[in-house]
Amino acid sequence: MQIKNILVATLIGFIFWVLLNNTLDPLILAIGAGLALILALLFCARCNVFSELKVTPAAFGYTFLYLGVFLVELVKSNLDVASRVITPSLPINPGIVEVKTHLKSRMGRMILANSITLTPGTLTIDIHEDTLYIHWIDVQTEDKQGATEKIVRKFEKYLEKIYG
Amino acid sequence: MLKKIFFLLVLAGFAVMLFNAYGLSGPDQQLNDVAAHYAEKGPQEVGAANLVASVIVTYRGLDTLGEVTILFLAASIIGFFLKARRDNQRAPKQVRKTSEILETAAKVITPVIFLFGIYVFINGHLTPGGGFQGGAIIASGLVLMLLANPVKKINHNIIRVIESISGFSFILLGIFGLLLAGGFLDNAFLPLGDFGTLLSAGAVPLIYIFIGLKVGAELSGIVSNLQETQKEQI
Amino acid sequence: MELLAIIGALITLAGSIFLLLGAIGLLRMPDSYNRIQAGTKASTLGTILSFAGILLIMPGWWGKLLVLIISVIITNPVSSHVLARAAHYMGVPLTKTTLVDKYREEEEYIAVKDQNNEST
Amino acid sequence: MILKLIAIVLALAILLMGVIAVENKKLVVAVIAAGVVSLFASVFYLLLAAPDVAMTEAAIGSGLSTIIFFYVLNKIKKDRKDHA
Amino acid sequence: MVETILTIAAGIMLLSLILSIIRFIKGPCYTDRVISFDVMTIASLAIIATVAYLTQRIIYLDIAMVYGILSFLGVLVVARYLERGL
Amino acid sequence: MEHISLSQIAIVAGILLILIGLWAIISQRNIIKMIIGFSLFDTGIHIVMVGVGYVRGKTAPVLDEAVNVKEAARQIVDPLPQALVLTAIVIGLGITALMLAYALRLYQKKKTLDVKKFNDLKW
Repeated sequence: MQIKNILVATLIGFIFWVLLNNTLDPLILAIGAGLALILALLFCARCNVFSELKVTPAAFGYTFLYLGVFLVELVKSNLDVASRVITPSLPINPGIVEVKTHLKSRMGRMILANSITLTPGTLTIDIHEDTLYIHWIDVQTEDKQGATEKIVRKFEKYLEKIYG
Repeated sequence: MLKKIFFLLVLAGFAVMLFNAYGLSGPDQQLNDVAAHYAEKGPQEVGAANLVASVIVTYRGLDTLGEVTILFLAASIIGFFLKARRDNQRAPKQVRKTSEILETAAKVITPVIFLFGIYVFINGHLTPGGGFQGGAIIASGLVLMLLANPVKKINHNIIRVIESISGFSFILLGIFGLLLAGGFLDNAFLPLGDFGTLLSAGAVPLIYIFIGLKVGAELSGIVSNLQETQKEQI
Repeated sequence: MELLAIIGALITLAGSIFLLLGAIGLLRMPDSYNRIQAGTKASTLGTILSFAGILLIMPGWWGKLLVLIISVIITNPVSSHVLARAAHYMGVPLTKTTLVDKYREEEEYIAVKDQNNEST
Repeated sequence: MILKLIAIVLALAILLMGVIAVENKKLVVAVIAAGVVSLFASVFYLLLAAPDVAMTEAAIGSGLSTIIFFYVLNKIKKDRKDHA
Repeated sequence: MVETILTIAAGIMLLSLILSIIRFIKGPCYTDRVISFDVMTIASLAIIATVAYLTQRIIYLDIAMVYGILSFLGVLVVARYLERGL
Repeated sequence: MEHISLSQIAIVAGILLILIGLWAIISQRNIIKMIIGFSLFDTGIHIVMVGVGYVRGKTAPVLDEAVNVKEAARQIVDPLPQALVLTAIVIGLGITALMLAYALRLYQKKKTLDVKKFNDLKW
């Protein structure tokens, strides 16, 4: 478990380094690998952020599927908010609702909250255990189940496959 | 009222002086001699693609040494001045807990910020950046750690050790330059290498690494001292 | 190649229009939470689209532009979440047409009223 | 041409934010406005073809010095709460 | 052609910068000012990328990275200060 | 628009910013406001110095594939003011932090930030 954690952190740092340098010179790659390993050992040895990540072929597939769904939602709901903004009468009826999530891992919940925040119309205000408090620009239902069905479900079914 | 008029008079005097000085500045058409020398001879003499880096590290190296000294003095005065009593039991800080999202995000982002700081000062002689900017970025990574976990204790001994070692190595490299090459902080005692690659410009990358670690440690010391200072110590 | 560059430029133009819409939303929305919604997120999409457009124009710059896009996607929602949490803690009022505030019922709610007399 | 337009707008914004930073009664707003001055100055340095200075100003002027200001304001506020 | 479109885009970005400055001046609460600070930095990021294309220098993108990281930290610090968590 | 150059804009803006900072230093009574004025003053000086070093139509002094190394002297701006400003910014941060630490301790002694109240040495 610990080893997977460090390996994933090292891999993320290494990919970041390669993208930043934009070259495949072996010396630079070696320096980047060493630095990423050292930093992962220093900072990620005790925090178990990545240990719930599932490394299976299905998880990779779902990651790409999730990215596609996320981008489509991002553009679609941005257009929605933009149309609200330029309408002269400003048709909003905001409110703060609560929703539930099934995700257990911290990383999964963070990605879920960030996705909810980035798709406009909804904004995560706080998170307690498995309850998320969400500011919704156009409240359609006030009860917990209906809001969960409308906001969380479309992301959660992919994130469940990637994170535990 | 009278005081305001007096202030306005002072400001007007300064304004007249400064705009007169503006009239003295020359036309912005071509470089002066010193800058032309740096631009023409710099790539052969120093070998750094970033001419600002070559000016800072070698041509004006003594200025940089003085600057690092000033920063060290400021950091140690702040540390001495705001020193909190660490031995006796102090009351736990009354802060609002961080949200879980920020904690998790900070755990992911902090190593990346540190890596980016290291990238900035390793590539200081090729791209914009260098020791000072990299050190500032490293210190801001430490700030992110403190923000995500406000009650965390920073180990000051590690900061002090890193700062001393890198400061000592910086001076040592300067003396190497004095002994093996033309003068103090001359970078030519290592081979200049191919222009525009990572291992070029002699000792400039090494000097920038040490400056970066030293500045990062000093700024981290300032920030953590300001964060954990207590009310009374005298 | 030329066509790709023109498509990229048009994408950048679309991104800048999203930025403008975000700024207009920042001006028009009635309370802080709605301003966070309209302001920071429409402009996030705008920035991502501008970077993507420049990536299409200059394909040689893909590494740094990709890093920029990823960092914007990761950092922006976190900062707006922390800001909204702080706003709710400070007791920044919601607008009058707000339907429901479930968070207030749950959280131990400490309004910070003396926040404004910071000056001397 | 567009670079000059950007430069003029940024210069006016810098001066406006400077006036706000001096004249506003609330210290928090003043500190944020000083941070914005540094931020715009950083873009201005970029237009003046000084990327090194722009990077330093972005990292130190608008980042770390705002952070240090807020740590000190936090200590002062906590003290004021204890004694008032 | 490309440069003309990008020039117009840069002009629109400047316009959004000016609008967020207006919100900074008006803003009734601290949080409004912090939001407009955030929008200003995001718009500046886009302006920096456009300037980097118009002057054909890739090195300007490094400044955009530093800018993004430190504006994120600035918003976090102000928010944590306002909710008494610093 | 044609006859003004970027360096003229920079120098005028920088001088006005210096005056704003000076106004803050001599007219405000709050210590934190005076420190803010000092940092504005600093920024103004830096803008003026970089503006003096700018040469019309030239690019940044970093020699990569966009700049020909042989003809660098005709393509780049002056690197020396940039190096000086870079060191000045870092020193400015150190001085600002030092002043803020003093201001904090002064506040903790007197419970006020008003400079008019610090009259121990006045006679």
